Amino acid sequence: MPKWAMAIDLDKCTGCGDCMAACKLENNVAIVDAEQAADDRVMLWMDMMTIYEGEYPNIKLKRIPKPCFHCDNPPCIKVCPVHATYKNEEGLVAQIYNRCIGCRYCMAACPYTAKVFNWYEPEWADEFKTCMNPDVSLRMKGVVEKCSFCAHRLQKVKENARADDREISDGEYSPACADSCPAEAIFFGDLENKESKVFKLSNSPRAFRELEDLGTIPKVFYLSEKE
Amino acid sequence: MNEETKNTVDIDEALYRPIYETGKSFYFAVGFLLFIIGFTLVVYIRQVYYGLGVTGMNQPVTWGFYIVNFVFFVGISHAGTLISAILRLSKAEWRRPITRMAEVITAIVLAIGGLHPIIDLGRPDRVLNIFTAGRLQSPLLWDVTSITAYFTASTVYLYLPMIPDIAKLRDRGGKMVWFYEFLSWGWHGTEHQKKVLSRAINILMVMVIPIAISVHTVISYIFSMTLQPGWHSTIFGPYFVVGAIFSGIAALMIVMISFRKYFHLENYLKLVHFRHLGTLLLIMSLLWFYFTFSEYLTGVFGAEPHEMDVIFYKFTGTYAIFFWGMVVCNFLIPVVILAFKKFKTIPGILIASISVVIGMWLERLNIVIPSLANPRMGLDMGMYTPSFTEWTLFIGGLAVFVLGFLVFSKFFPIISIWEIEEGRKESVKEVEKRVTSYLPDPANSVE
Amino acid sequence: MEIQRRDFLKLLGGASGAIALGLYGCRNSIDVPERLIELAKRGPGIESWKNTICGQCPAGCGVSVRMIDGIPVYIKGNPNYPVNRGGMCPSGHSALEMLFNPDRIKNPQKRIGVEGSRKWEKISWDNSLKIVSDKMKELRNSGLAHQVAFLNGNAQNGLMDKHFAQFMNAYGSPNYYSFPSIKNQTVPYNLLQGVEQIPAYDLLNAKYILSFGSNFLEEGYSPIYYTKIYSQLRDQSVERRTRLVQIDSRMSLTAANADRWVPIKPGTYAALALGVAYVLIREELYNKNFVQTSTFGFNDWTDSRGKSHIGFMKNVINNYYPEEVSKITGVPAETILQIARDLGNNKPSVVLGGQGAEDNTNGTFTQMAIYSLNALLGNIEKEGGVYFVDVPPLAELPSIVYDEAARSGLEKTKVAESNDYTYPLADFSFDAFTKNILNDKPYPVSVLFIYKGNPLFQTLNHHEFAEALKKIPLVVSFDSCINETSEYADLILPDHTSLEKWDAFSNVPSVGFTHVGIQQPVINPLYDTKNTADVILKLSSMIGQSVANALPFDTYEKEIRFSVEKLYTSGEGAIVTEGVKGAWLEYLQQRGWQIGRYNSFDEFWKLITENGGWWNPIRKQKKVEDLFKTSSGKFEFYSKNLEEAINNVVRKAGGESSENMKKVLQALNIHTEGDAVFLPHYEVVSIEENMPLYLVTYNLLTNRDGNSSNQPMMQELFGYTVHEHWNTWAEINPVTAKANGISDKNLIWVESPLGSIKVTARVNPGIMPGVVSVPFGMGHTSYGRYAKGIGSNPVSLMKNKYDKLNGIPALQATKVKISLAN
Amino acid sequence: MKTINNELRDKIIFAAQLVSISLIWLLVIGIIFWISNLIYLSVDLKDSPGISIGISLVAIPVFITLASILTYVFVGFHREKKKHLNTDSGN
Repeated sequence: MPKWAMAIDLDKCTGCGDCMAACKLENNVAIVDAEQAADDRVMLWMDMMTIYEGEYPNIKLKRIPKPCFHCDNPPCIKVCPVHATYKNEEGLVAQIYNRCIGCRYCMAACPYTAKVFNWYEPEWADEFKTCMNPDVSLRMKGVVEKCSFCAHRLQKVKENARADDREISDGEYSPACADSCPAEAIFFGDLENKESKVFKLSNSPRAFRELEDLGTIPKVFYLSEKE
Repeated sequence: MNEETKNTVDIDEALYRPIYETGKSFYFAVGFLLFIIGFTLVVYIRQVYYGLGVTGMNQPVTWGFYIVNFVFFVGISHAGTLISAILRLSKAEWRRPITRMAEVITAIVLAIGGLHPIIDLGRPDRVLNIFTAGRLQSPLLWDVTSITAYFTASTVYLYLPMIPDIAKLRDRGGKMVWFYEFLSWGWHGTEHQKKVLSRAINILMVMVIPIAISVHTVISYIFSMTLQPGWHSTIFGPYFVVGAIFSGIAALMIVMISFRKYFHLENYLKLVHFRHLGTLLLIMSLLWFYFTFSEYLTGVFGAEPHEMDVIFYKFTGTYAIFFWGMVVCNFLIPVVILAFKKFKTIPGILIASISVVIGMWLERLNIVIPSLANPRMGLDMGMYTPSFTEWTLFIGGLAVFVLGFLVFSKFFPIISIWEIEEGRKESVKEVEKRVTSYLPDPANSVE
Repeated sequence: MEIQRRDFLKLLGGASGAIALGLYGCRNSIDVPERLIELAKRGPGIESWKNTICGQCPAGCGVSVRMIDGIPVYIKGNPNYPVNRGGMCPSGHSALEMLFNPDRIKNPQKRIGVEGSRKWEKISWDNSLKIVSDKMKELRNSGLAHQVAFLNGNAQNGLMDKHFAQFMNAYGSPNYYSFPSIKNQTVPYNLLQGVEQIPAYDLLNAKYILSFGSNFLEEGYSPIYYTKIYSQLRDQSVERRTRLVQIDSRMSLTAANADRWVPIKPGTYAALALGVAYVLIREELYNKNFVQTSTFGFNDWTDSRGKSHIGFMKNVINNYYPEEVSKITGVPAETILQIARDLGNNKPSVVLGGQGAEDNTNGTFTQMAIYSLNALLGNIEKEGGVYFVDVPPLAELPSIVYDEAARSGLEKTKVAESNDYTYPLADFSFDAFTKNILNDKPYPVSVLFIYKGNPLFQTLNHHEFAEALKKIPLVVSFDSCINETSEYADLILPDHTSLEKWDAFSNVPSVGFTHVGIQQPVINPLYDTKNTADVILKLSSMIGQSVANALPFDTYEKEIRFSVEKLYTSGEGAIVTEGVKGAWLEYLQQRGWQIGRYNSFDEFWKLITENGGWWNPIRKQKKVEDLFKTSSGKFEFYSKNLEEAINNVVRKAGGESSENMKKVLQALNIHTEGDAVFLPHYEVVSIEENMPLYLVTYNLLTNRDGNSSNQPMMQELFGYTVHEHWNTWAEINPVTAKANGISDKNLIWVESPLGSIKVTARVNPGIMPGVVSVPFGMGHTSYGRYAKGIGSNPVSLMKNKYDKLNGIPALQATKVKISLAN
Repeated sequence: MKTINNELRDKIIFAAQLVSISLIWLLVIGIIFWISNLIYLSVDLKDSPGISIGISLVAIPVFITLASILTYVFVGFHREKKKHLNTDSGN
């Protein structure tokens, strides 16, 4: 079974925010209005963390794109009361929107604050409804959602591979953020495939994972030169 | 025998009076409470219709008033059954006028508290999913199970000791005899029945204590089972239990003082009862402080950065006023009042109790919000301000509590009549015998 | 939908391609449920991709649009297009929100209320064009053709610009302007090197990059092109990779990614650059060979009249001692020394100048000072240095046969020409343009076309421009949404959005190779809108034969084909295709091969529209005279061009005299005297108001030029860096914040003499103390439901100040104070 | 007439009491069903069934005990009542 993982090269990432926009567009993530935004209810599957280090004027500013980490030992699925979030056999942590009762326990339990909640029924202008991505289902009010590693793309890639009777090649399945990154800082692939770029990067001395000591075993690796 | 019954009836008439005499103010109060509850219902329906957006919860602070109140109400509910069971078990004779009220608090408040997680759901229409697709591995379902068990147990524990009183009401005739007859289960006060009842109560007493302790431990597990700083702590179980008993005693005293005042029960609820309970409250306050201290000591000593973030946030951040308010309300005020006999009057105890209830509510707030407001990972701090909806539902919850008590007092005696009677008749002798049994035998002392 | 489709696939044996085949064939053998049959009949949602050019900003990235059943649903970078190589910026993704914007103008509109009243009436294309052409004919017949002005607010290099210019020329008006004018920004390079082009920087081969306020990853001409390069630079390990040092008042996106950020007081970049030059000269780290052979004015010199002049070296040595520079700039002398030594010792090293340096009253001199560092290092046309790309071999539009009306109109002076001594070097000065319209000088403007752009939001002192618009009898706006400016228009002739129209773009400034991108419709127009180019074609035929002859095309698409055909015949470059690397192309061409072999132009056209464009990474070998187009044929530290221009103005002011000179210099905001005026030097920015903080504004990738404000996704992501969504914020240093009693996320007033705005304070160390930065883009008073009333516009606080030489607005020359709002 | 009514009334009340007791048992059985369903689910999905079994080991006996106590009291009261009535009639 493949084990999908992502590697984000922070040395290359400029923090341009393209991944965030690509993600919102690809996954039909709801856009909240100004009032909701002021209440901190913006829904970002791909978030951007900003960390300042050092004393003025020798400041280092780090911008870190933060998707769901699809942990191998996810704290979120352990607390879900209704099997609405689970880890599938390929290691993707998935949400079942139609089953979620909206208790938000998984959000409280996620150490990475990767999940977002539909506080209201998501709304779009009629015109915008025309250009929704038909591959991704829309969410309803009162359910939790999060980055899916664009699992709908995997579905398509699998179908194509099966039709051609071959294995999925490295780089064939890639989520919108990795696909669109102008700095080519986001890599995606199969950790089980020893030839894949992601496998190599994950073993690089530059690689680290967020909050590793929690034992969540995230499948998103960050690469950064330790200075 | 008949004459004797009549005689006792006269003695304890004050306890029957609330059931048979209903003043205008009662209807007024009930009407007012019903209005509040109705309004709350409308507000809740609005929340269901529009979604949880009408609350003040937001991105990092995904839990707010509902969970705070859930923990708070369930905490209050510990007053009852647990205290009454402990007092019964320890054969504290002064328990007799207290136990009933304590048990009622449990049953009512637990029902209110148990509803809060449902109020908190984003999709209450799917709540049945926990039956079809539930995960018993989730601490939330442990809660569902343990609260159901506790609610069942405490209702039974309220009901069984009430049977003799219900039978008395049945025998008095008057209103709704059929109702009392149905509930009295054919109690005639025979020796066998007494034996059965007391055996059942004894089993229940022993059973209810671990259930009660487990319930609040399980509630604390909701938090401590996650990896979040400020939550992930093994001390949370006992800490929550202590807090629960603490707030429970305070709530019990508030209820007792109100009933004492409005139903003129000064004769039954004497200062001595309050003093005993007050001492208990004092002990719990010290215990609570000890637990709080150890909880933060381990955090500060370990100085794990994220843990420290949360602790500093509690001490100095946006919610610092609530943290220090909690310390004042839970520790300073009650200790000062209860440690000095001079202040340990009924008004003094009332002030201490109210302060403790407020303080414990603040404590729940301090547990739930700051951990959520401080996400790790370099994100912004969260900010939570409860909305009108949440305040309304909180007040609605309190209104249900008061209404529940008022209605209960209209149907059942709020002080256990038969236990008072029993106390009057037998306990002096029994206590004398018991105390004698503790004392060294004269023959032995000689040897 | 997804699941059902998958189920169906399962039934058919799992092959995607089998849907259509299996639909009828399998019916008999497998019992397929009726519902699925219906679903399959309706079509599986056929996916297709189309390449075009992004129109969200002038950066001109190639994009691929994903369409399901012909409806665009996703947009990403075109991996073949060499500018962005598959990359994209956030605002590019929201092009779909522009296309499907609910606030788009759906048909031509005629204003019925007063200006700005937002009352409109639907009007047909025929009628509206008749109104315009009648008016234009009438003006032309009465010899007033010059009273028609055209503002092209889309600062994009391409055919559209030429198309409009051709139309205006043939019609007979000299008043065609594009703004913000790229030509204004090329002034420093023109003065020093005689080149009217923005240079490209060979960052890939440089070892050390020193950027003076050039936020090339965020605000540059093509941020994604440079992001790609940056990413390539970072492939190396820390020890070996190119170092990037960013000098800026605030920690811009580029500064955040730089190896070092050097905070500097706004408006003092020139001093720092010359301080660096001081060290380079003193420590002899400059390229002596280049300076000796290819530059003029480095040493002291004597002119033909025997007058001696001081040179660049002396000027620098005398005036820019690092300790002195440190006092001016706030950069420690130690840092200056360090930067200069690194710059001199890590060759090839390159110096960039940009927005921060340019947008001030002393911008021209600052850019000159910065660019002269490249000359000191001998970087011109060198690997790892600075170079200018070739113009693509596109066909010129047919030459115009001017009739009498056109000739007389074109002889008139331009409206935008300043009638005092200011803006002698400006291609277009918005300041002068506005003032002249208001004063009817040299003549009134009767018709104004505005294509895209939103001067009433973007420019300084826009209240005055609103007055000017009220004065003009017929204002015609070509835009897709009603914005602040089009509210003052009399007619709105709605334009397609970028995903619905044809266009051709070439050579995005600062991109390092020649390229042409073809923009093509990916979807049929949603509403009754027209490509403005086509409207102009229609107008030209309605106005008269002589105008129509200048643009002999039925449609704009045909014009593009005409223009592009020359690319085919020239045999240069290649159509962008998968896997073609510049190096390979170069290798082939050196051996006389041509990568692109196309049998016919039709084939060429088919390929160029399919793939998105054409490029030529090989630069022609340049002769020295092509390199330095100055009078001396060298790089001029002492700019004779500038001397000439200023002397011209002095002559206009009444003859050459020191008094007139003084007067002119004063009008031009130049406080220096003597030869130093014509040398790169530091000019003090005079700020009258007595306020404590500099106000600095900048553009974000999520909203370049404020035009993405009507796209909800961009409004939401606006301040993703600080998690401010749908909101304008001000960044302040903790020191500044403490002094003003402000803490993070407080609401504050930012107040200038012109007004105040209420914004959220964000306290972080990524900005210099004494500076407050507010991003530009929000605070619209119009522009649709998503833009109106959201956030605040920092430009509204800024004083009407410009660089008086080239007319670039001085966006950093306002001081403000801040205070806690309730 | 009145005695018949009284008898009938007693019977109805007794039936109601029986119903209430059986409702409690119904609740308990329901809970047991529910919990075993969840255990089945967790085993089926290989989703740490140990925890759910552990929880159920505590929960189920508690409910059964509670219901048993109630039944014990009910039965105890009524057996006594019958005796009581019998001795009454004997008198």
